[in-house]
Amino acid sequence: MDAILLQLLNGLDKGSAYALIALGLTLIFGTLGVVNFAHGAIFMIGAFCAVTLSKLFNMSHKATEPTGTDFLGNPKFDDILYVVDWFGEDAGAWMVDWAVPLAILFAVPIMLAVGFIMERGLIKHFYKRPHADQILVTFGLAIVLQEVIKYFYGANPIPTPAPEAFRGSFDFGVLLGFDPNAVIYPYWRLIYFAFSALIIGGVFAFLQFTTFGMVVRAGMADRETVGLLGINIDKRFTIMFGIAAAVAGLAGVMYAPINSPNYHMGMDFLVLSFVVVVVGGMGSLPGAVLAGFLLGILESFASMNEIKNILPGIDQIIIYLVAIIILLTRPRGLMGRKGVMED
Amino acid sequence: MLALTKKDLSLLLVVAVITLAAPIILNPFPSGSGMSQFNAGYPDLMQRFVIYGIFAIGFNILFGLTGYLSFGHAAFLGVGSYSAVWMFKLLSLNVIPAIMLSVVVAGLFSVLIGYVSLRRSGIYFSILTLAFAQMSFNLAYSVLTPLTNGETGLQLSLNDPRILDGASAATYPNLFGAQMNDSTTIALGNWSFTFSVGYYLCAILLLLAFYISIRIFRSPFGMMLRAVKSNQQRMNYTGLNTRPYTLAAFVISGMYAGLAGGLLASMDPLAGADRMQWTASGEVVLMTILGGAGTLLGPVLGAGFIKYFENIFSKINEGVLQAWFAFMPDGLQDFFVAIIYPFVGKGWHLTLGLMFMLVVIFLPGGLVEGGQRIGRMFRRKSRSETPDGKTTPAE
Amino acid sequence: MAILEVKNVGKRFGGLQALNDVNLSIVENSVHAIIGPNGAGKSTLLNCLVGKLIPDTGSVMFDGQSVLGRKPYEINQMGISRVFQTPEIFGDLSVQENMMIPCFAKRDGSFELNALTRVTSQRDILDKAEEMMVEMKLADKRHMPAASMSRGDKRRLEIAMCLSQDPRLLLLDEPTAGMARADTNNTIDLLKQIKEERNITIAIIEHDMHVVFSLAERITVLAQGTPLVEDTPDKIKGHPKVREAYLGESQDAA
Amino acid sequence: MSFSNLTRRGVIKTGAVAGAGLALPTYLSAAAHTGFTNAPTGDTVTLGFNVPQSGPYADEGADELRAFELAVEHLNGMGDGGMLNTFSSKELKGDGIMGKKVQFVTGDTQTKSDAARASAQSMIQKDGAIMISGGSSSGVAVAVQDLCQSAGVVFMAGLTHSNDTTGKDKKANGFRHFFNAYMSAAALAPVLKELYGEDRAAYHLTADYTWGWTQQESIQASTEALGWSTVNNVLTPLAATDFSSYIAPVLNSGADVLILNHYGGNMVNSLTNAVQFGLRDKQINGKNFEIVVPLYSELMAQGAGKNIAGIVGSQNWDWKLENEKGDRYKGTNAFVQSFGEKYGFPPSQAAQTCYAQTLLYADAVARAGSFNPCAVGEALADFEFDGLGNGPTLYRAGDHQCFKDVVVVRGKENPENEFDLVEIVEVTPTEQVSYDVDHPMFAGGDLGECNPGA
Repeated sequence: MDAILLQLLNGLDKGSAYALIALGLTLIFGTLGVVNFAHGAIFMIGAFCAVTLSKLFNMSHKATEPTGTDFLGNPKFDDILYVVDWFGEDAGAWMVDWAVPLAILFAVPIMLAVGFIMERGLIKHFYKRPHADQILVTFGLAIVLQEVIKYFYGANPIPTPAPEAFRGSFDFGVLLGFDPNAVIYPYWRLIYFAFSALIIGGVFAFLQFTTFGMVVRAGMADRETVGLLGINIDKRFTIMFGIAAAVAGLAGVMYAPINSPNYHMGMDFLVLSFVVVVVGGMGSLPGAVLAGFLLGILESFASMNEIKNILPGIDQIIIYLVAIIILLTRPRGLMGRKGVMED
Repeated sequence: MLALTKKDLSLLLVVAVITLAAPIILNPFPSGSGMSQFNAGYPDLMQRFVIYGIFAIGFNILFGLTGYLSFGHAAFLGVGSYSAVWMFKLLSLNVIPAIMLSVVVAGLFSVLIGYVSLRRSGIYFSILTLAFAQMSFNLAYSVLTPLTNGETGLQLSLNDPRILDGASAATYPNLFGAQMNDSTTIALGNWSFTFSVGYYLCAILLLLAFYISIRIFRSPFGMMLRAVKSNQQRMNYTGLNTRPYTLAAFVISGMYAGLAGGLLASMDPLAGADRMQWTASGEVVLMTILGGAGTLLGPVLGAGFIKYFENIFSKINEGVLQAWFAFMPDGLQDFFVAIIYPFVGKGWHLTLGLMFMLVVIFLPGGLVEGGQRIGRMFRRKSRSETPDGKTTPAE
Repeated sequence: MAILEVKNVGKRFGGLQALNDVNLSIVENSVHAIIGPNGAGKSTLLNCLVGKLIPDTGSVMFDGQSVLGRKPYEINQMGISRVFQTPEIFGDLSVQENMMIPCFAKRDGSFELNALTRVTSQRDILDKAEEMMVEMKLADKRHMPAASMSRGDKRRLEIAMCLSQDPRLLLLDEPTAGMARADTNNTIDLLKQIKEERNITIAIIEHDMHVVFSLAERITVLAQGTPLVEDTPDKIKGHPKVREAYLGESQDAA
Repeated sequence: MSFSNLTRRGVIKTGAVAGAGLALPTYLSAAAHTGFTNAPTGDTVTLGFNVPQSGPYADEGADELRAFELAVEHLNGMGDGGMLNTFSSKELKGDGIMGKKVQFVTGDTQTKSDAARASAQSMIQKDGAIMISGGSSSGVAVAVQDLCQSAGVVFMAGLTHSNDTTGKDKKANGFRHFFNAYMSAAALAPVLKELYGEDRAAYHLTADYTWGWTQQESIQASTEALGWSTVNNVLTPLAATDFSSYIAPVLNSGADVLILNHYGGNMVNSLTNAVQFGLRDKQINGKNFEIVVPLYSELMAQGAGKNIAGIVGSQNWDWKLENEKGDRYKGTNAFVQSFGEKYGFPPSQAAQTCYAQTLLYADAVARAGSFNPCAVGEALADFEFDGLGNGPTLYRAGDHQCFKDVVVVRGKENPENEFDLVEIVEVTPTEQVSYDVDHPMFAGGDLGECNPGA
C-alpha cells in the first residue's frame, strides 16, 4: 500500500513535467497546426534561464589580498560576489540561495521573447507547409539552440540547487499512519507539483475566461474558423506561441533543481512529450494534462521491482507500449475530438 | 535498355559512373595539401555513403511515394545488422547468406510492425513506428543482451562455431574468399586512390537498389503509392484497398533497410544497439527530405551530404584551421580561426542544424530542387543570350 | 427491375434519428434523384449505400447481394461508383494517371503487386484511359497535374474516372454544388449524354431543382430521415406535401 | 621557464604546419614493404585521438584531448617535458618517436559505437594513423578495440572501466591503463568496512547495460565478502533521467547503504535525486544512511555539485596524489604542473590516463625499435614501470591490463573551487586489487594473435 502511494506521488511529479511540456505542444498544434520539434529545446532554455541567473548571482571579483596559494603554487585570491558587494552580506546570500525561484520572474519575459521571435522569424512561414517540413525545420532549430547552449555552458550538467529551505524531504507516511520513511517526498518536488498545477490552472482559466482565450478555443475546435476570425489573427498566433513557450520555459526553470540541467535535456523530453500529446489527443489541452499524469504514474509503477520481476524490462518500454495500445484502440487519443488528424 | 526510358537510363548510367569512379572523384585534392582534409575517398566513408544511400532509397519508397512518415526505420537496419552478425558467427563469414538473412529478417519484422502501424496514418502512424523502434532499442540495450550483446554490440569472436567455414577460413567477412577489407591503392603523383572490395560490393548493390527503385517508381504499383499519398478517399471509392499497398511499400522499404544493415555488418562486423535509436531513424528522414523526398536521386544525395558532414567536418580541429590560415598575418589568422572554429570539429552539429534549416526554408524540395533551380538558371541565361530571346530585358 | 433495393434502413447518431425506416428501390437504367431539405438524411443514406456507414437496421441489396458490412472498395468492385460533392481526384497526379488508376482497379482488382512492370507497357490500360479522355474532352490536359484544373474539369475528370470502370450504378452527391451556372449546365448536358449513351443506372442527390428536373426519371423526397413521397418529376412538382415540406422554402431554386 | 617563449598558439601552429606537411597517406604504399598497417615512412608518425566531442561526454572528451595535445608536445620536445622527466623508462628523448615527429588527428566518437568506429576508420584509412587512443565509454572502447584488431593498429584505451574491455572482449592489439570495475570494488571494500562497519545492508541501483552489470556484480561480491548483505538490486533504464521512482522505495527497504552503479548523466541525476529525497539525512537501523558511487569522475562530481559531498567512490588517479601520499606517486606533480600551466586548471583522471597511454605507446615503440603492432605488444607485455603518477605499475601480458594502486576518494564537504571536489581517503595497494587472468568475472575471452594488418 505504502509502496503504491509512493509511486503515485512520484508519478504525479513526473507527470507534471510531461503535462507542462505537452500542454504547450498541443496548444501550438491545436491552434496553429504546427508540429514543433523545438519545443523540448524551449524547455531546455527555460532550465538554462535558472542556470544563467544563478551564474549571474555567483559572479565575483578577486579580493585584493591573497589568502593562500593555488594548486600550482601561485598566490590565490578569494572570490567576492558582486551581489554581496551591492546588496550586503545577507541579501546577497539570500539571492544566491533563491536564484531558481527568482529565475521565474527573469524567465517569463525571456521565454515570451523566445516564443515571439521563433514564431515571427520562422514558424509563421511554415503554417501552410507539410508536417514533414515543419518537423525538419524545427528539428534543425532544436539542434542549433542546444549547440549554442553547449557552446556557452559546456556539455556537462550544471548543478542548480533549490533554496536551502526546500531541501530535504517530507514524511507523508507518518501523517497517514505508516512507518517513518515509508512514504517520503522531497519538498522541492511538492513545490514543482503545486507550481505546475498552478500553471495548468492559469492556462485553463486564461482560455476559459478571456475573450482571447475563447478565440483560441474556437480555433482549436475548428481550425478554419481561426482564419476567419478577423483582423488581428497573426498577432494572436504570435501571442499563443509566446504563451506556449513560457509554459514550457517555466517548466524548465523549476525543473533545474530536480536534475542538473544539461544541453540535451530537451531532446530527452521531446519524444516523450510527443507521445503524451498523442495519447492525450492531438490538440486537446485536458488530454495533454491527463495523459501527462497518466504516463508519469504508469512509468512509476512500471519501475517497481514487484512488477519488473514479472515483466522484465517493462520500465524500459511502458510509455511506448501504452502509446501503441491507445493509438490502436482509440486513435483520437484519450480526450481528442473525433476527426482531428484521423484520416 | 533494361526496360527504362531514355531519361531514366541516363540517370542510372550517371549514377553508375559516379559510384564506380567514386574512389577517384571523392579524392580531388592531392594528399598532403591543406584541402586534403576534404577528401572523402577512403573505403569506410564511401561504404557509408553507399549503404546509407540504399537505406534512404528504401525509405523514400515509403515516405516519398505514400507520404507515410516512419520514425522507426532504424529498427529494421538494426535487425538486419544483428542477423548478419549472427550469420557470421554461426554459419559462415561469406557475406551472401548474411545479407540474405538480413533482408529476410528485416522484411518479416517490418511485416509485423507495418501491419500494426498502418492501421493508423498521419502523425499517429509516425508515433506508432517511433514507439516500436524505441521499444526495440531499449530492449536491445538491456533485456535482450544475450541476443544483442547490449551496449558493447554484437561482434565476432575467435570461438564462434561458423559451421560452414573450415578451421583455416578467412577471419573477416568475405565474398568467396575476397575479404571486404581488401584493397589496392594506386598512387598517381601526389594523388592516391584506394579501391576496396567492400566498397565495390556495396556500390553494385546500390546500383541494383537504385535500379529497382526506378522500376518501382515507374510501375503501376508506384503509381498506386502516389495515389495513396494524393487521395486515399478516392482510392477507396475506386475499388482499391490501400492497406496492402502501403504495407507492401512498408515491407519493401524495411527490406532495403535490412539490406543496408546487413551491408554495414558485412563491411565492419559489429552490430550495436545505437543503430536502432530514434535519432538514427530521424537521420534517414533528414537524409530523404534534405535530398528531396519523392525524387529518385534525392535520398542518395541527402545520405551522402549528412555522412560527409558527420565524418569530415567533425575532424577539423583547431590545429587544422590554424594550418589553413597560416598564410595570413597573425591577427587575421586568429580572427578567421575564431569565426570558423565554432562550426567545425566539436561544433559540427551546429552546422548541420543550420544546414537543415536553410535547406528547408529556401529549398523545400531538397537538394534536388536546388540542382533543378541552378539548372533552370543556366538554361534561362543561355536562352536570354539568344538574339530573339524574349527574356532579354529592355533597356 | 430494381438494381438497388433499400429496405427498412434506420440509422441513429446519439439522440438524432438520421434515417428512419427508409425504403427505396432504384430501377435499372433509370435516373433516380433523391431530394430533401438540409438535414433530411440524404448524405447519411448515400453513405450507407457505399459502405462508409453501416445502418443500424434494415438491408441494402445491390443486384441481389447485400452491401452491408462491406468496405467501400469492395462495394466499388461490385459495380457502384461514387462522385463526391467536391471532386475527389488525385490532385498530385496527372490527368492521364488519374484516368489509369480506375482502369487498373477494374482490371486487377483491389490489390495487385505489379511493382516491376512498367506503366508504359500496359497498352490496354493506356488505350482505355485515352479513349475516356478523348470522350470526356480531357485529352489536351493529359499531362497536367489534376489539381491545377478548373472545378468543372475536375468534376468531369471524376465522372470520367467513375465511368471508365463501367459501373452498374453511378451515385452522384450534389454534383453541381458550388458551380457557376454555365458549369452546372455543362454538367447537366454531360450527365444527359451519359444517360443516353451508356447502359447505366444513375442515382443523384441534389439540392438544385433545375438539375433534378432536367435529369431525373423518378424522384424520392426525403424529410427528417423518412421518404415522404416517390414519383415522377411532374407529379412531384405538384405534390402538396412536397411543396409544404420543401419547395415552399426554395421557390427560386425551382 | 625554458618554454616560456613558446606560446600555446605557436605550438599549435608549428604542430599544424608540420601536420599539413604530412605527405602521402603513407599507409598503403608502405604496407606492402613493411608488413604492417600504416607504417610511417617520411619523418613523421601520426596518432589518432578518438574522443567524444559531441553528446553528453563532450567535456570529458575535451579534457582527454588536452592531455593528448600535451603528450604530443612533450614527445616532440616542446614544453617542460611533463612526466617524461619522471618516467622510469628513459628511451624517450623528446625527439618524437624513434626520431619521427609526432602528428595527431582527432575524431568524434559521439559516444556511439558506430560513429566511433567510423571515425577511427577514417583516421586509419585516410590519415594513416598507426595508433588509436581515447574514448570515454566501455561500449565504444570495446567496439574500437575490435576495429583496431582487424585493421592491424594498436589501440590504447582511454577511459573505459568495464571488466569486459580486458576480460571477455580483450584483444591482442588493445591495451588498457585505466582500472576496472573489479578493481574499484576490491579497492573500496576495505575502506567501506572501515568507514561504515561490517554490518550493513546494501541496496543497488544499476544502469541496465553491460558496464552497470559488471560493476554491480563486482561490488556486490566484494561487499558481501565483508559481511554486508544485499537487500536488492534494481536495474534502471539507461535512458532514464528522473530516478525518483527507483530511489523512493530505498529508505523503506531495510537497507542502510545505497550503491549507485551509474555513470555519467545517470549518476549525476540519480545522486541528485537521492540527496533530494533526503537519504543522507536519515538514520536506518541506528546508522547513518550512506551512499556509495563505485566510480565517478571530476566532471561528474561537478555535475552533481554539493550532492557529492561525503560520497565515497574510486578513481584511477587524482591530481593531489603526490602531495598527499608521497613520492610513491611521482610524476603526478610534474603532470599537474605542465597541464595546469597550459590550461589553467588541474587535469582529470581521464586526462591522466590518456597522457600516460600516449607516453607508454611511444616508449614501447622506442624500446621495440619498431612501429609494428606486434613488436609494440611484445614491448608492453609484462612491462613494469613507474613515475607516471600511479606508482609502480605492471602492464600484464595475459590480458593487457595495467595493475597499480587504486585511489579511494570522498566528495569534499567544503570544496575550495570547482576543481577540488574530492579528497583522497585511501590508496589501496596493487596487491589487494589484483586478480588472476582467468578470474570468472573476466572469463570467456581470448587475446588472440596480434594483428599487424597489411
